[in-house]
Amino acid sequence: MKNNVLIIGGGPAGIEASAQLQRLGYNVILIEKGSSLGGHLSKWDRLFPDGVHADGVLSSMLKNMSGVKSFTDTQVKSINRLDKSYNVILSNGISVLADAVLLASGFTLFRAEKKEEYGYGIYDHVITNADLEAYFSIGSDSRIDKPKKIGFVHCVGSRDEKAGCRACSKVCCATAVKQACEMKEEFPDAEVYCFYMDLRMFGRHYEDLYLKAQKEYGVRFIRGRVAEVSENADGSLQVKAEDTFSSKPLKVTLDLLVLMAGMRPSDAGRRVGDLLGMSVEEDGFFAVRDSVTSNQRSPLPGVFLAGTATGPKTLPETIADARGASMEIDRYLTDVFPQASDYKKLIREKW
Amino acid sequence: MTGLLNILCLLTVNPDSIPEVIDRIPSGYNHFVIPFLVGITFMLIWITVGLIRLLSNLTREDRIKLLLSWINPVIAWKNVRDLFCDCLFHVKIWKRKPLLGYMHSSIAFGWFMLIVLGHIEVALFVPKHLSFSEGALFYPIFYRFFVWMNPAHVALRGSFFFFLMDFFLLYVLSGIGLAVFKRFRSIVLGMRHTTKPSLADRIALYSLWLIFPLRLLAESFTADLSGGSFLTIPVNHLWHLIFGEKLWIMPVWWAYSISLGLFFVTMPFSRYMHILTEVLWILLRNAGIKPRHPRKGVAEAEIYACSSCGLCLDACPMNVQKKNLKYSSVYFIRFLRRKNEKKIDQIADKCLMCDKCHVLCPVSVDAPALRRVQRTTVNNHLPYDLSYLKAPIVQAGGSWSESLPMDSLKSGSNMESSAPEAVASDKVLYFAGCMSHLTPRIIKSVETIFKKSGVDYVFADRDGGICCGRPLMLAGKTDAAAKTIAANKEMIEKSGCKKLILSCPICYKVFKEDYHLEGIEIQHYTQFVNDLVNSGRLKPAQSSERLVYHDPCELGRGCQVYDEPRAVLGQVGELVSAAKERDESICCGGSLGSLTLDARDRAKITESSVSNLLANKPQTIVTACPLCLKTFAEAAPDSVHVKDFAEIVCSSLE
Amino acid sequence: MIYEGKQKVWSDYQKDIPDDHYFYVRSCIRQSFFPASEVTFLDITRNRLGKDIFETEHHTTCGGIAYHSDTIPQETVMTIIARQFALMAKNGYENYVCSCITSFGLYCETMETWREFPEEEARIKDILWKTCKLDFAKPKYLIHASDLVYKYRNLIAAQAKHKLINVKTGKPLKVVEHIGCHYSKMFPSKGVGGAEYPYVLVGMIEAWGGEIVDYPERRHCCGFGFRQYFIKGNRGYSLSNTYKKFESMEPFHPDLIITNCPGCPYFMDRWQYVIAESTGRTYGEEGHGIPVLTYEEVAGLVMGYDPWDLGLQTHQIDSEPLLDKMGIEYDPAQKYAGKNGKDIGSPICPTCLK
Amino acid sequence: MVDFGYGISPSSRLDLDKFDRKTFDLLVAEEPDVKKCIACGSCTAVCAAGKFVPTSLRSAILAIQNGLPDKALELLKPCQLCGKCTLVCPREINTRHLILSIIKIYSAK
Repeated sequence: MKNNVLIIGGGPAGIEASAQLQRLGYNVILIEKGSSLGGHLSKWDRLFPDGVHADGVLSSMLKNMSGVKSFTDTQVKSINRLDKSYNVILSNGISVLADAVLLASGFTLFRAEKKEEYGYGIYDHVITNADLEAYFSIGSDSRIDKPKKIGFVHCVGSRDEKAGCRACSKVCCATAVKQACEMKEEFPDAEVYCFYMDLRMFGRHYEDLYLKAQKEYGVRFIRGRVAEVSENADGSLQVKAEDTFSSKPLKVTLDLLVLMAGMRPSDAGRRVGDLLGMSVEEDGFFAVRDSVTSNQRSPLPGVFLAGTATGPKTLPETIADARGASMEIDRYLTDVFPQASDYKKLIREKW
Repeated sequence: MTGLLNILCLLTVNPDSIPEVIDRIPSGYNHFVIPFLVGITFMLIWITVGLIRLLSNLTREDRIKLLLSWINPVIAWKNVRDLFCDCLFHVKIWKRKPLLGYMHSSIAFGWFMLIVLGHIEVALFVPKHLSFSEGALFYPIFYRFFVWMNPAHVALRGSFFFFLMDFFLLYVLSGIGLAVFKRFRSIVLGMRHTTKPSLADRIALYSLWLIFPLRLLAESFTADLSGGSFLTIPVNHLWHLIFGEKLWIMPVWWAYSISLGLFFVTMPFSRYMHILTEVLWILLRNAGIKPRHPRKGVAEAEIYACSSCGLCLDACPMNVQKKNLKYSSVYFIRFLRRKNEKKIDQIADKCLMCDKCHVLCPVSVDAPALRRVQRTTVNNHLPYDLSYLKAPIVQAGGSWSESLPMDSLKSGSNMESSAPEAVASDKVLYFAGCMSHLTPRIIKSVETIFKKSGVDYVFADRDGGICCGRPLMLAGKTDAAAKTIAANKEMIEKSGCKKLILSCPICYKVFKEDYHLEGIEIQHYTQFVNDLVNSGRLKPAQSSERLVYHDPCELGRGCQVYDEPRAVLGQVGELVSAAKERDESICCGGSLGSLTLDARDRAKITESSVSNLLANKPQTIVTACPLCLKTFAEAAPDSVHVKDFAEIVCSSLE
Repeated sequence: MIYEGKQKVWSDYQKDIPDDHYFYVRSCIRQSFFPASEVTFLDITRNRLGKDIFETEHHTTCGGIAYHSDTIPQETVMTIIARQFALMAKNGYENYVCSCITSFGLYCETMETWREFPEEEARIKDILWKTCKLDFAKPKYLIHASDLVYKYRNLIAAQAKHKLINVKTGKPLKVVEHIGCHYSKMFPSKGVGGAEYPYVLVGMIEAWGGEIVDYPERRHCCGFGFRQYFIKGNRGYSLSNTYKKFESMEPFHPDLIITNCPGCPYFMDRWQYVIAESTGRTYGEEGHGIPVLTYEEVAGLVMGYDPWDLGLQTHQIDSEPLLDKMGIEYDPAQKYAGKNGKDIGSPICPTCLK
Repeated sequence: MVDFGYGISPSSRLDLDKFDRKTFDLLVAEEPDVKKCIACGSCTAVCAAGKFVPTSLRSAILAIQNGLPDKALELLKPCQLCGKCTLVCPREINTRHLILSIIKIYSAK
């Protein structure tokens, strides 16, 4: 018989892992609390560093997982460990006997309104990176009204102990620079400012993106965290930061402020984690067996982790992580359920 | 002239027999000369006006300089030599590209001879027409038309001239032939790129091409009347075969005259102005007069002396990329002529100032100098504030004298005296310069050499000094440069050293040319090391390492230092030659000369410079300039080492 | 400005304020700056709202000014405060209401210190006994007087004779609120509405018909800053702070500024005069200043107290334009008439500020 | 006007609204490299003039972007154009021409 693998979370990690595991010959069940698969990727317009369209990426990923049993609008009701496997009851009434569980619960974006001084949800022209992506795909947003001066605030809810997150969210810098360029394309004669603490352009081609932003789009990078935002009589924003290079406080009037909300652990994930009794680290993301050699294994037998459930990751990293998790699961199941191994061998030869 | 005549008289069989030449048209005039007359008169007026304007633009001392140069035998002789070598024989082109040289000299010298001989003939046979009233202006040109030759009485003298005239006509025609051919396949004559001629150039060019074939036509048509030789007579017979007894002489002579006229009218607006301006430029150049304005005065002579032959196109290191052709000197000068300020600025700022176009120019037009003057007009007045250089300099004696012994102690030399005036005169002063501080291996090696050869030295700018001023000059900020020069000068004089050693050619050039350090010998370290080796104070061990030496622009073309470094390197390793060397060497691309050339273009130049050096598979590229060193070090393939002169000498001492 | 957004923040920062039985301590400087404010407050709570509010002549300064001017150590301050609390307990109260923001901040600071370092609390307890023979006690509720007025804003509105509405135009008055820095900037959770969008004064303004104005420098300190003012050499700094605020609020043309701190109204009122006289800049309508009132004074006006009984004549900026807008009758002749019509003297008329 | 013995002290705050885009675009047209600076400070570190006076291309570029062109000029006037900064600039900025262009454009007005 085929082994059942339950994948919790229908984002890129879950999708990729389900595709891989299905190829390996497992009976994969994918559940997603939302009404559609794709997670944050489905809400994004284009991806850094070279601006490929997110929907294209997602649809090709979905194509790879065709045939996988996936349930949307579904959550885990209860989950308890039997001798080798987990008995999971889903909110849609179905119960699954899972030989392995992959937790790909992803992240939630930091709630920008928590940084009160930025006035998200209070000032008319303050939006988040996600709002801007939505604007790019839908093409309209009442808060974006032919801005002449646009500001991007990096590290909103990242590297900020006041906001309860000491860690770097890894993707915001590149996203901000990407979005800055896109805004310049949309509004060529707008001034665009990026307020950063450190520009972490670590990945391949990221530095090129940075150079392009400066050279071709004339984006102005200011090293200093925005500390105070207020609204002028005309509804424009007065933004205060320090230009740490000239160690002087600065003030600038902006028509649009984009907050680069960081990655926080997903609440839904935490809920399932609690059901399983899984431990989280100080940063709120799930603990792994070993941060170097087995990043995809949870301390619990048969429970695996993939993607941003174990901390901020870029999309390629997430996909690679999901593949890694698939291999781990395969190894685990081969060891734990030897009798099924020849069947799987057959499937593999066939494929 | 008369002397020449006497000699020619000796050639005659019988001086007082019936004249062999009879004035066929006694009036010595025919309407067909009008086009020529118009052309020549216009041209003569034009150049006279131009000449007056040009001379009036010279400063008084420059004019005096010019006059003095003519009575100075050395310069006078140089003038004569240059006029023949550069204007008529184009020796410089001959040396590099014989075929091209032949082409230019055949037209220049050939035509010159035709004119001279024409006049001699008139002087011999119909002297009265040498007077202006008798058409001196045109008669000698159309001599063959106006005379009738008595076939029965052709003496040796006559046929001698017939022969010469035909000979030189053929000579010119051969050149024209080449010129026409060059238009289509310039590479055969050794030119990769040629200039794009302007409209005036084209008209002048085509009329020039026509002049001599038409002359052949005209003279051959009249050859049975006015005589001819091995070229014209046979052609004349040919015409008779074709057209029978009666030949229509007039149309061809008209055509000949028109082509001449047309040429002279367009000449002032075309590149062919150089034929006459060269002479003036050579006189000014040899008088040592430097341009003070990018267009006026000397510059004007220089601009019009440019034949836009396009030799600078291939010379320019920028032209490894076709897109940069437009920045070449020939176009710079063309835009100077057209007063296109925007373009002038653009081109002036691009140049690397490697000086190659200047050195290779057939008439040594110093375009880089003009570019610098142009930059000066734009940048010199820009605000600057080097007042801070005063401050340290006022008690420079103090501050430097403090630093000097300290430095020299640091330098490990066995020097005990401290005050600068007490510095023994046998001490040498080492000035590393800004760039050397970014290539510590140079400084380290130079110091090692000093120590190993027991040279007692003082390190002037161990912890950074003042810039030599050359970079400011290259940017056209001459006033600012004067400030840094003054500051350094004071420092050097206060040091009390009698010998100054420099490890940067950029510094070397400016120290040599603009510092005027009385009683202080200035040497580039390549020269100094060469002396050390010759005097046996330094004994390098020969290795089998294959070395190629790169001539830094400022050191080679800039200061003519070619042999010293090679002499030393010859004893250090096996010196192989580059594809192009010395005058022809290719700038490394890192030059401070260019203001606007961007990193990508520079990289391309470096690439070509490196491949030029690697022609004979050396193991190591050796250069003697921190800038070249840094540029090559970053660009050369890993298979070859890039070392500094001092560095390689050092390694030979272990 | 998205109002709902602000409401969300306000709802996050609520504090429970007891209904009755308060122990009241006065402010050192308010009594001399705005003598009528505290009286009015007591009158309103006692007689108009019928609450039990007790004050004792034995209470002293909290020591805040000395403390913030670095002239006395923290333990002294803590002991003084312990004594105040002890007095409260001795008189059978547990709801501590103070009139001064400096004090309020200091009380919060002290309570927090005791919470973080129990050994400190023990030490102070001991010192208190040794020095004053009083039993140590801590208030159940620590409230600022403005919290109380905020709590009763609607009751006050119910008894209102006037509203913060321009009777000529019928439009609500544009009101700027300014809370003392020490009200909630040190401990956002201790103030109504927190530090970013404090609601304590906004609540009153809304309840009484005014319209709140959010101007860019609203968070900025009034400039008092103790040391900065006390030393003449630093006064320019204090002045510049106020200047910055007024430059920033001027485009919004506010009719009135409400404050809940001793220093703020004083400096925002007097510095307007100094700015006008030294630079010629004024911020109100035709050369007038912008009236700066304490929340008690505003409450008093709303409830129909006589402006001169509220001590508005002690303000540098004349309040007549505001009174006219609100449609409050007043007798100009009585402005500088004190008790029994005795002339209290009037200030020399400034050259620039009307 | 009354003299109180103290007055309003000028603000030390940078006001980016004072940034002059028009002139900056002229500069960009002259030398686009000005946009490439990543404020690493190499130029300042090697500067030959820096030994004698405070001068910094990095700060000058910053000053211009912060709407203080005069400060930029003051920072660049001591330049000797020696070109060391060009050699060390990691973004391959044509520093000498940039310096000349800044002075040319901002001293003109």
